[in-house]
Amino acid sequence: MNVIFLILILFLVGAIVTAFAGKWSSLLQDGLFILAVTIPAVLFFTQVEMNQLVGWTRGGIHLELGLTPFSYFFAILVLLLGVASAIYSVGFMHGKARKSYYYFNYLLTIMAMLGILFSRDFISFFVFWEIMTWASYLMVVMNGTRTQEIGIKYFVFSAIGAYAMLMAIVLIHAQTGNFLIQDFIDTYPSLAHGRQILIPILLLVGFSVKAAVMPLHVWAPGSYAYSPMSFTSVFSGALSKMGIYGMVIVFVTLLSHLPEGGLIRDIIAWMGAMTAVIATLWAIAQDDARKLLAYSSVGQLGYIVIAVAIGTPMAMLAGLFMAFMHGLFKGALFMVVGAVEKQTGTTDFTKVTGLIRKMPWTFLTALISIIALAGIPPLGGFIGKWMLYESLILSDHYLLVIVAFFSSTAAFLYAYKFLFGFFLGQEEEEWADVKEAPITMLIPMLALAVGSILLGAFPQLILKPINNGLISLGFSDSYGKLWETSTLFNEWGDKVVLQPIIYAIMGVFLTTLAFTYFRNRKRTRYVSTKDISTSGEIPLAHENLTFKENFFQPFLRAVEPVMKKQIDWYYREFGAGLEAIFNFTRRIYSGNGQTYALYAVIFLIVLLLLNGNLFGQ
Amino acid sequence: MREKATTLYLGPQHPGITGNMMVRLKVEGDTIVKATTEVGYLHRAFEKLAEKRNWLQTFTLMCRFCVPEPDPMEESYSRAVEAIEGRIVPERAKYIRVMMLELARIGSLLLWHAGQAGSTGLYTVGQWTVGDRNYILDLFEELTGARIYHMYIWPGGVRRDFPEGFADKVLKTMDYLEGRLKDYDNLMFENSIFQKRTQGVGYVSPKQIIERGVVGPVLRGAGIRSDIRIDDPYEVYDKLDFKIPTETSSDIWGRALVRREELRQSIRIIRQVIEKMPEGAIYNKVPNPQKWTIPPGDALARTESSRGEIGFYVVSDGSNKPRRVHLRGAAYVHAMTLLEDVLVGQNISDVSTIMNSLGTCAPEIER
Amino acid sequence: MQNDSRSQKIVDIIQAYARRHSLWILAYGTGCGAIEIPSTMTSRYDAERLGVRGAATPRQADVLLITGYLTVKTLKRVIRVYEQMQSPKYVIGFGSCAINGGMYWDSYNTIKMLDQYIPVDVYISGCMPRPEAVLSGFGKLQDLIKAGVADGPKRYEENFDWYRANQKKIIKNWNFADYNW
Amino acid sequence: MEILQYIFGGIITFLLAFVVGMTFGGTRRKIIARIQNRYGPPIYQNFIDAFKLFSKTSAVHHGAMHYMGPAFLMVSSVVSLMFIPILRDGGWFPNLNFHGDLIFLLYMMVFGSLGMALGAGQTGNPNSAIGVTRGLAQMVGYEIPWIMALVAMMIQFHTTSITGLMDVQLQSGTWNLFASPFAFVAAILASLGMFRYAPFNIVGAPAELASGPASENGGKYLFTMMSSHSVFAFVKLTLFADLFLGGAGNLVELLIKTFLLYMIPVLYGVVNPRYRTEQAVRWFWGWPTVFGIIAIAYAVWST
Amino acid sequence: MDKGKRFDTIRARIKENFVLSQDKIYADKNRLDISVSKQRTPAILFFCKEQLGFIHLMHVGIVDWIEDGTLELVFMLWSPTEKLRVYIRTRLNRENPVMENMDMIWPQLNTYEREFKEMYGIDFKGLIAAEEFLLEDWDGPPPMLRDFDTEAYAQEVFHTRPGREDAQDVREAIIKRSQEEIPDFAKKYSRQ
Repeated sequence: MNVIFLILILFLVGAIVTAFAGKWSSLLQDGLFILAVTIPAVLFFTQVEMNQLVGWTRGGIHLELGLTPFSYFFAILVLLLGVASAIYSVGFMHGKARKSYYYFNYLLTIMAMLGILFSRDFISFFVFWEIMTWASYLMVVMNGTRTQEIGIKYFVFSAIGAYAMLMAIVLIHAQTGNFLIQDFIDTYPSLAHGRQILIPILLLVGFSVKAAVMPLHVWAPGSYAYSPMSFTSVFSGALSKMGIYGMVIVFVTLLSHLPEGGLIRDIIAWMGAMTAVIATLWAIAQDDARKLLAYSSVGQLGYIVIAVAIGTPMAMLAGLFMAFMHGLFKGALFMVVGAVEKQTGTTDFTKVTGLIRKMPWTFLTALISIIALAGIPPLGGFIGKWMLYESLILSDHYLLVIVAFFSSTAAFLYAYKFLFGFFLGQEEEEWADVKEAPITMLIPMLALAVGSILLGAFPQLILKPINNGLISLGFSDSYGKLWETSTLFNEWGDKVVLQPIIYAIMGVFLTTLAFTYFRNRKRTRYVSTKDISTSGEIPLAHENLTFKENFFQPFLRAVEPVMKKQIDWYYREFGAGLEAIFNFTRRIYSGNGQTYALYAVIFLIVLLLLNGNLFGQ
Repeated sequence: MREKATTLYLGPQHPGITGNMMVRLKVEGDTIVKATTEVGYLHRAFEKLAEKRNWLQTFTLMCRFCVPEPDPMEESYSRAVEAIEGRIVPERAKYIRVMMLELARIGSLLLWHAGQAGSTGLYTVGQWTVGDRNYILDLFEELTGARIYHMYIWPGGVRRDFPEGFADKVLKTMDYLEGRLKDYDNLMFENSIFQKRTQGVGYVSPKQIIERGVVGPVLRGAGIRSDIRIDDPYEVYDKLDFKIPTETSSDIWGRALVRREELRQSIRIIRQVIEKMPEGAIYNKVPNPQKWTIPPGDALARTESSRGEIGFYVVSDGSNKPRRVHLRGAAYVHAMTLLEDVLVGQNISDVSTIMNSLGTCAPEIER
Repeated sequence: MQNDSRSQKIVDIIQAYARRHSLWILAYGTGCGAIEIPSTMTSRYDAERLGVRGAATPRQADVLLITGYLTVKTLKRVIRVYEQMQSPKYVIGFGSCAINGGMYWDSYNTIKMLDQYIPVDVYISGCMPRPEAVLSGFGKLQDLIKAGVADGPKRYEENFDWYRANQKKIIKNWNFADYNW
Repeated sequence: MEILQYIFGGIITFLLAFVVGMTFGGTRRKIIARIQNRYGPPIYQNFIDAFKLFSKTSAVHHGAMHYMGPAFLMVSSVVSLMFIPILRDGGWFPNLNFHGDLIFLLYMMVFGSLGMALGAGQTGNPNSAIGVTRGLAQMVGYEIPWIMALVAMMIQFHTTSITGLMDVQLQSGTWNLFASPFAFVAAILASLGMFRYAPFNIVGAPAELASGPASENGGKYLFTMMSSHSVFAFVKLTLFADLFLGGAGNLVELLIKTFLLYMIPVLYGVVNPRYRTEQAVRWFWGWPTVFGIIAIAYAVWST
Repeated sequence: MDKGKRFDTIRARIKENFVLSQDKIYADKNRLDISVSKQRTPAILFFCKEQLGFIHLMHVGIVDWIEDGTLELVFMLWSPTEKLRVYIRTRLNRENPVMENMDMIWPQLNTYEREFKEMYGIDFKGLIAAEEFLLEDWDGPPPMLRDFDTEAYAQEVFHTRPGREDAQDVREAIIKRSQEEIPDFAKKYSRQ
């Protein structure tokens, strides 16, 4: 049996076995679960060879699976996060209900993502895509909180994406006669102009939903926030990148042949930019860590979309590097939230406070990941941001730089809020006996944080696979030009050398820290956070000294006249529209078999019309 | 159970507070959702101590009631005592008293300039005005021998006549001050940032102001022309020509404009006083303070200070000690209840500005 | 450094110089004497030329100015503020009220002797002390620092129990954390 | 050996920046005092203050971040300093200016705010947290015109490195102040916010927040923060001199240029009260941003 | 006199509605004194404020008449239009001072009542305010009552600096200490 099949089947078998193992022993189930992730992962990294295709034909349809260098890069991300999050899940799900359900869907999701990356034909691609969607949907509704609203949003938007994609696939089949991706790419330049525009747009709609590009991002905040945190780190860190994966392929292979390709790319880049800005502003306004990170994920995906939409070699490198970094730090941050949720029972900033001395390692993870998120050197986040800005300036997208930089600076606000919200501030009585998270949760978190540090010093570890993937997609070898040993170049010849930066930062940091720590060490005493200068007054017991409510009100008040109206309008209108869609879907899924049949007929008619003379031959 | 809103303590040790008092602010974001004033940090029990002191010893206590301008306190106490006893004050003393009161008003308004500007971060004006206030204090010093607590206006008149050339010195100081006012205008009142910080902030509705019995520039800033100097004239104010400025906006800006104009009117009054002042005695001598008894009776003497009316209610039971001296400061009625209302919904940045604008003076509540 | 007494001496001299030429006073107008502080700090008297300037919070301040009488309620805050200050720290008692209660000598709510409750380095007499007197008080404090006798924190530490007993005698509800030295 | 050279040069540069920054701060106090009709402290007063803070014999801490906040602040200023050319030919200040570019510097310079904010957060003082929210909001405000000015320069001269921008001025013989005047205006207006003098001293506004994030920091922490601020002032001034005034060939030139630049925020600050936070942020998105857009348009048009 | 006439009308209008225990006009001092029982006080205050235009409460004086066993409250009203004063006096039993809360008539009465409650122990029924006003952790009797001896309390509680208690002539002490002569100008103020 081919190793690719083996991996997928192992996942599937593992999912089923793990799900049932819970009946006998919880410990056995945990062990099986970890094995079910790690064994295929090890198999993948040791056994799978590049560009090795497996295909078979059934009923006139030829299906193919294989690994390209480009999907190899995404597979690294998926498996890395998959394994880390799986170990974390064991700790996180300990003692929680519906563990089997969780494990089953988790494994299924990982399998589906790998399946997508393996797929070399549209049918298997679509099938895995749908498995991924369904499995993650089941995760979103798992907690049972606000399932109606959140689940249906996710479902509806996924359905929109799926239909768009399905339509594209049908159109493609009509053109090429088979479902092979490569065949379609080869025939694409010879298609009619209308088709040439329609098919990529339909595909992009499908991918944009997963990548949460505005205006198709409405599902994302809720779904990220309300699925179990251990899963969200995969959901936001890896699953959303499947959209990026698809988008890059569309951009590179299809739109580059199209005269209007530049325009479409620019539009998508601007959509990404608006996503970044608006989601960032919304993230600033959140009081719940899960929602804050959810909006932040949408915003960060916005940058990635900007980068891949611009599509110069350096922007592509930047986008994919940021995608990987986002997987690392956002995965870690969601794990942090999960740890806090597990230990305190809530993720509300206004409730939890001052955990730094209770959960120091969790705080360390959060600190490193936040620094990476904010794009501060020397961590990996900076390298992505640097390449993004340089490529935007060099490709004459001046306003995009400003917008991207604005949301990147504004991201500092929610980054600070996240750290301050949980870990800093007053240490309150009610959280006095909070313990550090269990070791199974700490290790994956810290591992991801270490990854962020590592990529700051040695970005070539991941830039090289990215470059290989891009070469396989037909890009020139930008690796050699843009990246020499620990030096970032742009095409104007400006450079950033990483080693001196790291040495300088570490040197100054440690020196100053040593100074502040050792100066008067003996006469420096620890005082509790209650002993602060409260203007001489003695605080009463019930008085709250941590500033949490309406945290960034002055900033939000400043952006109010510029943004508030639009955000309000946007969300009100969109909310109203959404409600209409919900009502509509409720009617669609009426449970009446006859109606379903009717829909099928309507859908077929639409397809036929589209396939027919509507767009010309 | 922990409260939702954050508690901020404005005072007692805080650069933004106007005196030794505390405002307990509950904030959500930048907005104040609840404000509670707490006083009592300065309670020295003057009124209690007055029980054991004779009429003149009490006088030295009473001028220490609220420190920015002690002269209206001296004036009120003296006038209340005179009213019960029926003691006549010589005409010249009345003019000198008016001059003292107006000089004190100028000094206090200059200090207010410093507070109001400093609370918005404009320290230069504060440095200038407090520096220029020293010239007023120099005049006090020359006339009375003290910078702050003069104990100069006392029952029966004033304690000392003008030294030689003093009137000219006063006029010269007034000329100097009038020249300086342009500088303050340039930096403070014509500064667009100061205007932005004050216009529309700290609004109190005129209805509320009347209900609460708020007095002084706050009342006049709400468009009500009310001033003890005109409504219930004392000393020689009815013989002098001056205007009572009013503004209708009832915000910090309006009150600031009122005070700005009052400073100019005070300079005008002082010039008139110097001009019209008659020669003659300055003091209707009181007997030996230990034996000085005052017939039974009570009186309320009100004086318009720079912060509003100050009332002294003095009761005598016929002995050589006052039965009761009860003080009513300008800020007594509004410093707590009104401040608590006004601050709700305001920005944290504006608390200090509002307190300065309302003329909150903690010792007037506590005594 | 510890053994080399000469270099230690030089460091000590520089330290003493820096300490006496950089006195940050805590912005706490405890009593009516606070009215002369603006005059002292501003243009005519300009205490900043001596290195005296205001500090907003006790952690940053060097000098605690007790400007006049202290009521029992304020004393409680003053003790808290004093204990939050970082040593070396100095206390200046300002005006007659701080020395012996002044005219409030028989008041039931003001303390009469400040040095019973916190260690005082310099008293400035007067009601009010004029700005010149305040400046000379600062000068006196500078002399004391130079002579090395302005050791309030040390006295407080050594006689901590005595001070605490005095404080607790008049402050009935001691609802803040005890100071651990 | 190269590393030793860098360390040695770094220390010298730091000392220079410390001394110059402190002296400038003292000069500022003197100038303000003179405007306020006062004699003012000696211009070396800041050194005395700093040494006094350094020699405080006791300190408190509220936890690990309390130590790390000032350290982060120091990292921001000193590392930025090391990546900025002090003189055109390096000379005694062999720093790392060929190893980083403007975008790196942008991030390095904002890093201090975030680091200090974390340190302030650990203290648990609500004033600190409020000050931090104000500071971050203001930062988002002034970063917009600032990045616009920088992007305009980058577009106009086709380089993102500071040394590149200095070379451009050397070759053309004109300062960038004249070559791209709008960028200069936008950058200078943004710098008003960076220096945090009035009217943008909203972070530690004493009458409102009792010195904000620094509320709980005295002694050694305040010393670190004070040195860092001084160094950072020098960093900003040198950066402006490098970008717009052609850099400096020798120390005297550098001091004159930086001092003149320093006078802009100082003198603007003396006569103005403080903005409220949202007013300040909006101010930066008004005229400064307009100038920034004009600068970009001018740069696109002129290339 | 015109003022007297206006006072007469005011007194007449008050008398139409209320029974007064005593009243007196001091026309030269612009004031009309009215004494009422404490039960009628809120009503008459309200009447004066709403009907007669005495909208400004200048002050509320309180006097402890320990000999009579009463506490006298004096509400001093001012009419900005008439420019006249009305003093409304009422007496409370000193042993058990109880009165109705009146801060709905003038909100500033809230502050006054809080003070009187703390300083004189007057119980205002229905007053909503914090327990403590000026005194913190005070466990003694209401301090402003005349039978509270502040000097004895101060002597007992506070440390007093020596040299104060004998109230000696300071000049003599100075002479003794420093062998100085009293300057001539100062001699006439000397007690001898």
